[in-house]
Amino acid sequence: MSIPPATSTSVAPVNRPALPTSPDQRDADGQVEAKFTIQRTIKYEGDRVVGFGREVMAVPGCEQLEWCIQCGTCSGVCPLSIYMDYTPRQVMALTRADFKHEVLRSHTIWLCASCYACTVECPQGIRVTDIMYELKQRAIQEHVFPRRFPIPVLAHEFNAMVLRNGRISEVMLVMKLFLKTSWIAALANWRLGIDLLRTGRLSFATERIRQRGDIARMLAAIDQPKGAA
Amino acid sequence: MVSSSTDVRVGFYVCHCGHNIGSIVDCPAVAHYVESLPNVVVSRDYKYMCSDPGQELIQKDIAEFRLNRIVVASCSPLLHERTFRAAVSAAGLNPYFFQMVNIREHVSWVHTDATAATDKARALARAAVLRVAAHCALEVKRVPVHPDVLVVGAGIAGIHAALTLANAGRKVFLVEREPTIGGHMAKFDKTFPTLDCAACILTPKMSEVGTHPNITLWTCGEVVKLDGYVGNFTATIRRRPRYVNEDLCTGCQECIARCVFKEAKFPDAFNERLGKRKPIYIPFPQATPQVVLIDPEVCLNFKRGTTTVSGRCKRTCVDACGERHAIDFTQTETTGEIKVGTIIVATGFQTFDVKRVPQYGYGTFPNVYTALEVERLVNASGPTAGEVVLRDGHRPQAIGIIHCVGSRDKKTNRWCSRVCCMYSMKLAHLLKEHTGAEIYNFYIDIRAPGKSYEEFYDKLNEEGVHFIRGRVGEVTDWAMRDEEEGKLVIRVEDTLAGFVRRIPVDMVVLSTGLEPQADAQQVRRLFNMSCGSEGFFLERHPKLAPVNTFTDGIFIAGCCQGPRDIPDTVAQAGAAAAEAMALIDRGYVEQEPNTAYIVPDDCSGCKSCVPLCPYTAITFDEATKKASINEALCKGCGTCVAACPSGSIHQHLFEDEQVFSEIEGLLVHS
Amino acid sequence: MKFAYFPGCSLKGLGRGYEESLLPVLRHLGVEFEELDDWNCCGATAYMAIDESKACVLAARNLALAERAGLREVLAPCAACYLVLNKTKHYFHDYPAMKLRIDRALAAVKLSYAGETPVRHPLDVLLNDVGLDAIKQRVVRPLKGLKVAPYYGCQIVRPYATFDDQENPVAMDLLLEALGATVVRYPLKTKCCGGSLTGTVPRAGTRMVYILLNEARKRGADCLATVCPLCQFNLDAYHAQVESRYGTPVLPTVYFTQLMGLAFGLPEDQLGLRRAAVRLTWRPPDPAATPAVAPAPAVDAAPS
Amino acid sequence: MTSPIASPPAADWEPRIVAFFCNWCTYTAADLAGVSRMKYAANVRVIRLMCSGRVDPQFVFSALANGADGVLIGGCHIGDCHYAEGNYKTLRRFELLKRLLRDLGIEEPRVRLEWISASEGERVKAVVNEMVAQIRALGPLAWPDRLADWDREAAAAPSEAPSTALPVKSAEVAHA
Repeated sequence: MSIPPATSTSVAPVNRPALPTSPDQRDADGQVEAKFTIQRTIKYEGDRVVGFGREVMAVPGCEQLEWCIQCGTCSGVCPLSIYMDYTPRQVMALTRADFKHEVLRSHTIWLCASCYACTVECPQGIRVTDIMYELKQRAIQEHVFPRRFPIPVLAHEFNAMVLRNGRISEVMLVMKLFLKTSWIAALANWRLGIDLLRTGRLSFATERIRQRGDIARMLAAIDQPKGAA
Repeated sequence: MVSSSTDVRVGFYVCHCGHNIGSIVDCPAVAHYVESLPNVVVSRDYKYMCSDPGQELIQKDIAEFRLNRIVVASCSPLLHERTFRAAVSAAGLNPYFFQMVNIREHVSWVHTDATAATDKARALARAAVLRVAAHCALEVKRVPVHPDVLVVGAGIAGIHAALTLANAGRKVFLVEREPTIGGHMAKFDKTFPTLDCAACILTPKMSEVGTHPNITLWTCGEVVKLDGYVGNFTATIRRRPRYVNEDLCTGCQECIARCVFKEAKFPDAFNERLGKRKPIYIPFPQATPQVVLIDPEVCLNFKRGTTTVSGRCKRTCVDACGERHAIDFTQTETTGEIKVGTIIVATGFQTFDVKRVPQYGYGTFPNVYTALEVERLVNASGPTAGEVVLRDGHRPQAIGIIHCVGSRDKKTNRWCSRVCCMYSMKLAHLLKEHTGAEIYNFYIDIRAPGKSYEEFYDKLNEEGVHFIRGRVGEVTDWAMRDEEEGKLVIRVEDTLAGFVRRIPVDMVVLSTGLEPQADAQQVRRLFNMSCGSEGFFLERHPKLAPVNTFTDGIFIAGCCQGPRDIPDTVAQAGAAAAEAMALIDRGYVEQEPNTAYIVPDDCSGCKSCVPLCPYTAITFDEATKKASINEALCKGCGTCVAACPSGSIHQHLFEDEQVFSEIEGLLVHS
Repeated sequence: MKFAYFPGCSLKGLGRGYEESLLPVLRHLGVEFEELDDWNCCGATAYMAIDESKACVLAARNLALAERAGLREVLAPCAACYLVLNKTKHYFHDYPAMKLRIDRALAAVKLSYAGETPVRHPLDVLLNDVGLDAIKQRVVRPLKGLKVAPYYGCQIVRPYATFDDQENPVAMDLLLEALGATVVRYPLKTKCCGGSLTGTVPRAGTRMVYILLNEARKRGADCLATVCPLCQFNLDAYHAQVESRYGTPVLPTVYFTQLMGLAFGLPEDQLGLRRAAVRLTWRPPDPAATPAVAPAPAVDAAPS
Repeated sequence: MTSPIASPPAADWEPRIVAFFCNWCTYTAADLAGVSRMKYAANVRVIRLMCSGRVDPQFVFSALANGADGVLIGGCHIGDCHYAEGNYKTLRRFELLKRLLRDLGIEEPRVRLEWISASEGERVKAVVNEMVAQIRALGPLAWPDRLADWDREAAAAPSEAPSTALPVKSAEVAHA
């Protein structure tokens, strides 16, 4: 049995012009019309953000990037590389070569599911997953992700919930996610909700720890010198 | 030995070594500083001290200023000490009135702060200037060189070295662990890039070895012990029994035909276990020596651990041999000693164990092969007579060849194995020729830097072989599409196209890398050599002494030193033979006069030194109650010197006084 | 020795069936444990995406609590918790700057972490501490005839697991065989389930779920066994989406602990089997009874 | 031969380490570090000996007494000695030496024995850098000054045997 080929995700590309339109777009006479948009792909030195690669490589866990030999093992083992605009290998090359804008706007970093296959298989010992985390963090800090793009929103909601309660109530988390990104998606998942209700897994109770203040105190203390918190 | 501290006249020379030293160390400042030290008569800096003008500068100064001590601050003494000693000697001074300071390898190349580096250079120079005052005149000892040579390992490297020496009239002992010589090359079908038949070019050399009057060939043999030193080694060689007398066997192989096993049923190591053989066998038709052997693990005669005829074994081989009486079940392991002057170690490599990369499915999927297996599969004398038939009986329509398996991978072997790109392309060509299949090469980089290698790559492209730049993620058998059902699927990023591909094939070839032999560490210890971090034997200098080791008189050739192809191996084997011959033809070796000696008056007779010496050079005279050292046996390690409680043992070149001066010189504040 | 049981948020939420089956199985085998008092969210992957040191600090609080309680080893059944707790421990040792931050944050709430406590997965403990022999002895209803695809997912084998092979883990295979089940060769055993992508990029996520389910079905499995609450959730709860997009590979996905409970003959209503959208209805034959003539259908698909 | 040895002012103090490297392994490894252009601290100064077995404990004391802040001895790995077993003797001797140094109040990181083979240039770099950092943290040893103190005390109290006075005093200094 065969399955439909992988196609691009529902997430619209950011700041990347649309790909050439499909050959199905023909005019009434059946003539193929040259109706594609063109884009400049050459890169100038001015397009680099010099020092970006070094900055990333200075982060714990990302140091080995300088050894990358561009063999493509990371992409070869990545279960999600089929959806990515840049393959993981290309992300490594772009990062090392200081193409910050390209990397941070790439879908790739958001499609990484943290399965660590690349990290384990890389012949140069590069911790690709950890580099992806670092790039996600930078994209969030610099607000260069699509509006209503669910993953940064999920991360943000997750963050807020842990800060408040110390624990995650998964159902609440998912609800918030859908409300903030697309309520249509929430409707599309109605069957999921029913299943969860039916199997007693849909709980709206909030999980909390007793020492709730601890979390905020700890997080506040991370970057402050002793006693200042 | 008179240490003449009176009227010491030191000449000091600091070398810029072009920019190598001069760019970090302020050489004129060092020279200027040394000028102020006691006993220094001349202090100069010069661009290249090791050059002829540099050496002449020293010689001129010796004559002009009546210098009697020379210090040169330049590179490592391991590199140029000999050069400068010769220059000093040519000027009429004893060569041991010389001291060298290493300010390149130990200073300018490893430090970045010019001030700190110059300070350190000053301290090192000062130490040498103080030390050299305590130097003594010494005589060089000459030891004769035994003219025979031991060659260990009889692959193409050992064979070529042995033949080169034998043809020059030297007696060679050639020791090989396997029952036949030929090594890995004997298993290959063709050789790149010329596509010469490996057997056609190797077997004439093999039979020449077998019949050469100057070569004593010992197969099934291993060196188990080595004593002595350059010019005078004693090697102990152990030989496993073959259960066939080599002198009596004519290689007619009638015994094999008559064995009670009618069918060959035991995995054949020479054919990478793809074929079968009988308990009595000859590894391959051109094996040298042309002598059969018996595998005691499977021969019925040896079952139940006895040499009496077991129920089923009829000893038909003995009957077949008849009058010749070559078969001898009573053979046992033998050991023997030989004396040689020089040794060439050519113990080769092993191929990477593909079980260490389970993601490529070897052992799980029958149609995944190693490259060496494919060499046998395409070989006309191989298990399938050159027909490429897969383990499942099919003929492949599509074949994937994965490069760099166990190479360029920090988790297994991090080095490039150098030959895999080329042999993968050779196998691609041969498989294409044999099967007409679609062939995909998956590579990280194509490395084709030899003569006519790039042209071979072009030829493969012309033949329509696919080259996909990408290291394969995995080989699986789960199908995403109908065309993948029942196939092996290779998942890889086509890095030049920039996307991931899934390519279904019938056969996967793993181009395994080369790695040190499993017992390389034992062999290294046996011959007192060093290994590099990868485990290959370490050459004395990568460029200037590539076949020498740190032990004089022991040379290395072939893949035991690092992965290389056949042309390079043969060239290196020739070089090793020439190095051995140079020693033999000179007839003697000079020994560094760094031996230990005892001042009898100071010896208290405590005997604590006697058991310390690994060379039994120290003896105790019960009559005089004094110990004495046989300088011929002493190797100059100095362990006894440090241990002598009464301080009666001294060491030439490393006298206490010299070392103390050096310590002091290092630490005095300037 | 008592384990500090760290359930993690999932086992109190969507992965309830895991906890419901895990705890009786551990008790049945005499593994002593107590739930870590006042544990908090491990930090998890989503947090890593915002700030690594914050994630590590969250995880470190749990490790510090375990040390304070005098419990020598942490038991983390959720693969994501297992990974984050282990990662924190590695970072604590490998990066002095990270250690400094963790120390500082913990000091603010009067805790400290020495960096010793091992973090272990129940699969590791069951196989290496309890042992297959002890498990075999407890089997009263061998899972004879049940064909299981062992699905390990990513995060218990990568990148920090030390108890099994990263390429081809076999711990669960051995365990299932000890229970009497037939283990099918499942080449996707360590492939990713899609993680949170099922929710965030549904098309990508459900395709991955589909591939996993479909391959298991093609290989004749009656069910998949998992060790992770997120894997189970994805493979189970997204069935409807998979079905509507690709067709119907209806196949139940159970926790390995649920299969252990069945084999041990533990009361069925205590094993959380009813928590699944696609339920495993297969039951081990009673060894005392005569073999059933017509086996019941293995699957009860969710009504839609 | 006496020389004017005095500790320099603490502000520009730099640790000074005397190293005794065997010719066959560690000296060669240091050469390899050079050929490979590895960078390490300039505080170490190497004396080449044929074998680590030649290192007389007196060499170590002489170095410390002349103002070294640390001593590094480098030899072939156990089992790999060019002279078969010289490094075993080194190891045995080093154990005794360590005890003596402890009694004298000399901190353990100051005198170190390392097995570094000819191929381990990286290890030379790592060991030197680590040792320099450790000794920098410990501060100057200033043995020449201490020895001078002891000499003065011994002169003031001639009845007290210097051999017993030495360790006691050194322990005090170490804790000061």
